[in-house]
Amino acid sequence: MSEMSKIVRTISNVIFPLITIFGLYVIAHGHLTPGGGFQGGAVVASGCIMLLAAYGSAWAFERIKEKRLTAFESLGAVWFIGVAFLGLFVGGIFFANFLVGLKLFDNFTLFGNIPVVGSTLADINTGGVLPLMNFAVGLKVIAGLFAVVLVMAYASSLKEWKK
Amino acid sequence: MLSLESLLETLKTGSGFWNPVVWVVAIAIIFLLVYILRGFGKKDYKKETGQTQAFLSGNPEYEKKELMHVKGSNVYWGFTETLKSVYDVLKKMHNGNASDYVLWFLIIMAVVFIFVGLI
Amino acid sequence: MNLLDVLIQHSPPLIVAVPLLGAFLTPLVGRINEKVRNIFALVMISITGFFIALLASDVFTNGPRVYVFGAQNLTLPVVRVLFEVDSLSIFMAIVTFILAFVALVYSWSFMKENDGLDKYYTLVLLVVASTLGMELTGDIFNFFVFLEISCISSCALIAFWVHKGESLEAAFKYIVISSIGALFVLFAVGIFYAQYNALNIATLANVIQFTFLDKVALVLLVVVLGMKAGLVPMHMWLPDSYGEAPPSVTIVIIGATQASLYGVFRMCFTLYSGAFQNITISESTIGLIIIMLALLTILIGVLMALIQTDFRRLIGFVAVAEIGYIFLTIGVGLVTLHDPDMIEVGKTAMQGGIFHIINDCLDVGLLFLVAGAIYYATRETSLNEMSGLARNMRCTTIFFLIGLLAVSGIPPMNGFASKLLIYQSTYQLNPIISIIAILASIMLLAIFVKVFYSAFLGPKISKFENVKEVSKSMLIGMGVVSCIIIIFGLFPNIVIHYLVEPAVNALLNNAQYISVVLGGV
Amino acid sequence: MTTRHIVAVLVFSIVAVFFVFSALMIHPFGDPGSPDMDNHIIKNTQTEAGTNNGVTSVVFDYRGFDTLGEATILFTAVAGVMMIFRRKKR
Amino acid sequence: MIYNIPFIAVVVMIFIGLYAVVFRRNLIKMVIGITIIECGVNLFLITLGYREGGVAPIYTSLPKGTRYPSEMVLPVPQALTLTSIVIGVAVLALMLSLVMHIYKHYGTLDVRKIRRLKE
Repeated sequence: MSEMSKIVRTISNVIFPLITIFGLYVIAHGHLTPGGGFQGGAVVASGCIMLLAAYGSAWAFERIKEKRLTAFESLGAVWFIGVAFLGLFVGGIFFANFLVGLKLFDNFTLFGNIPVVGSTLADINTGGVLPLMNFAVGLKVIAGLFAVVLVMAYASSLKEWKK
Repeated sequence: MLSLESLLETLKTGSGFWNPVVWVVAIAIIFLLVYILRGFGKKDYKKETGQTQAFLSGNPEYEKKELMHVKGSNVYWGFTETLKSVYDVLKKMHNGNASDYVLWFLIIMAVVFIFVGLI
Repeated sequence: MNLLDVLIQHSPPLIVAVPLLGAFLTPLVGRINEKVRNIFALVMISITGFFIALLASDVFTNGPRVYVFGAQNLTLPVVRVLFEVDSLSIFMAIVTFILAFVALVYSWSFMKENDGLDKYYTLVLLVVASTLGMELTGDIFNFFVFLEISCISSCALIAFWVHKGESLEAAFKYIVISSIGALFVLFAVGIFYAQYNALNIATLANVIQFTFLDKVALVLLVVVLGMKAGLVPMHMWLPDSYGEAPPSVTIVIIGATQASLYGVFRMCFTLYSGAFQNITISESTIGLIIIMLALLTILIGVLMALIQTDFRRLIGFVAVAEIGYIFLTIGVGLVTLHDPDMIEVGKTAMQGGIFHIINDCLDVGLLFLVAGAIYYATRETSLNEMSGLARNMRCTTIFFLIGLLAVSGIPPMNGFASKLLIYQSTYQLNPIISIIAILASIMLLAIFVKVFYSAFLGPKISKFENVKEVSKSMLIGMGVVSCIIIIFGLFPNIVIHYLVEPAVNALLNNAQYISVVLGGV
Repeated sequence: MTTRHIVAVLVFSIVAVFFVFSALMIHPFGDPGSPDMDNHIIKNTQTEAGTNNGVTSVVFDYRGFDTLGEATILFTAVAGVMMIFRRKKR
Repeated sequence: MIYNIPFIAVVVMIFIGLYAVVFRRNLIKMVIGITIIECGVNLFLITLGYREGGVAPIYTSLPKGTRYPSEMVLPVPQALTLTSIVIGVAVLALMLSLVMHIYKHYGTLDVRKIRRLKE
């Protein structure tokens, strides 16, 4: 993909932070509202892909190394399975939701409150390990989808592919 | 757990049996037979003489080794020639087209649907 | 509760989670050093093997074991994913472990000169994890998920040599076929969910009714899993992909294929057995269809293998024929097991079939390893070009001879024992079936005699003057498989008594499988 | 119309008949009866999983192992694409 | 009968996809066909979970007076569909990259010409 016109670049510059914030909101509130790690990650990744389309793949490829992206993806996957292993070591069973109702200090709970019917968006400190898993999956999806599109776009812009 | 007796047990299948000892003995006997037969061979065999030449119905052996090579696809020439009609069908079936692979899948699904679904 | 009990209790999820963790960590470990990465992959597989051995020692004595993810106790209705491990599952897991271990040892020097090895080891670990997951799971949607993982990772491995157009073509065909198949499996899962509002295999087996929808789901599952295992005429992807994948991973992909076969066993004999008890005619019908297709599989596999000129593609067709023998036993089992007079025949057939799974993996795997060794030494795959290799590659020739004898069912190799059981049981059902099976077995011998004659014997041509024996890790890999083949061949009664019979009994004891989950409901 | 077309049309129609019949035999749209599993999840999602969102509780808690498989699939696909587009070391 | 129209739509989508896979010759169109089949199956799962007049199974800001569980749609099919969608994305990415490389090696996207592996 080659570079697009200045109008497109400027507008995508303006929109990109909004898309990113919306995606991060969807990831962070995955246990309260529709959405979650996958959906929010896809939103953020599509924002990144918009920048890629506007500025051209060569521009993006100079700045972002796909090895770093795959390392982030591995990190997300390890984080996810690590939470599952924590369930084994802390909660005694693989994939146990060990944070629900777990009092860490006096009254402080990490995502451990139990919600009641009629609760609102303010109850973000609920869900047990679900927010942690949402963040892990979100990181994974952002890095993974962006890496796939980046590599494919860069390969298609190389000279050896154009015959 | 595993004991020596269980290792040497006889497996009965109803129409035959299997015992490792029998096989070990059989293999030993075969090796002995081969060794004895080898003893009957000529003692005056010498390397690097005319004796090592292959006998090709009296024709001389080619100097170039590549000419003596029987290719893999020529080995069962007669068999494939006899079954040519079968192989023509089979070759037509394996045409390497990815769409046809899916079509074969659907054909089998339809056949099994008819037999199973209508009973 | 001592440590061993705790380890055994938690080993079902760890068997899948450890290779998965290894796969996630391999790209990070690969940044350190190549040797560290190889050792890391081997260590991960060895830990998996340790857990498999622990679990096997428990399951073979105490019966099936259930592990619920995320909850201490099992509650009804079953909402959580659970693993249900019986003797058949653990038998398949042992097979997968042996193949994976051999493949990793073999790849050490075989893949040394390739690039992109971080991804290679990641994908191998993923195939192994997904195969184990398919074999241990007790949830049908989970089965679908692992089926997809194995499909995607095998596809990527088949395309590993991207500079060759053929391997890309094979990978594309494989993914088209298997993704469509997996989608139909998902459709069948949806049908089950719509009718019984359950996704657990034991729950479903308890309530299944054999309505029209169940028939549709049965056909979808059997046809798709048969296709993934290579049933004729849906086998065409199999020689393509086996022939073009790197030979070091073909042996792992064989394991993934056998997991689909395990799926057919599980669907026919566990999920639908309750339904078949009332309606025996359907069981016989589907059994007869499977017997027909299996005979076709054996014949076409053998006939096509005879005319191949590419060594690895030839072995691919032989693998198709070997799959046919196992399907034959599934068919015989379905036809005979409801009949009180013939139940012994069915049991013998099932023993032969399940024993043949491990024999098939080892024999065909050994032949692929030999083909890989020849490719490594000569960079040649066509049988027309090979000649006189036995002079320089002595060990490889011996391993090839062992594989040849084993695959064509000649005593005292392992192929004989399982094939004897298969011939005997099919003979009691119908003599013609067993005659065809024996003839095909003779043809298998003929095929490999051709390979032996043209590739290993013959004059030493100038191209191969300087061919050397392959390196040690490859010889160790082939040697391990050969040793297992000879041991299994000499002492088949041990294997049948300690591994195969419990697996068959667990498979046929459907009530136990259900009651372990539902508590004797 | 070649033979392939005729066979394909025949096969498509047979399979389609079975699929349409199975579509008609599933419970009516919008009336899944009394689903035990789902009712259990809806009732217990707040106490067991500690979350308000029923779908997320299924995805990450009740069927969390499926989601691990799903994450693995994405990981596999990225690894596969990276492997296919790899460039030689120099 | 009339209530099952969404399920009929599922079957129609599956068969449109199968048509594209079997009869189209362009590899990209075959990939699109597979994606359509997958969309059909996803639609099937999501329609299974619908309850007449139901709301999403989320307690955050739940409308007043909603009876649960009888007025909430089923959560499990939605989770299954989520899994299935991600699987579809992964398969699509892999297939498209394979198609790109096949075009590089073969110079064509016609499925009838991409068959070096046959017989």
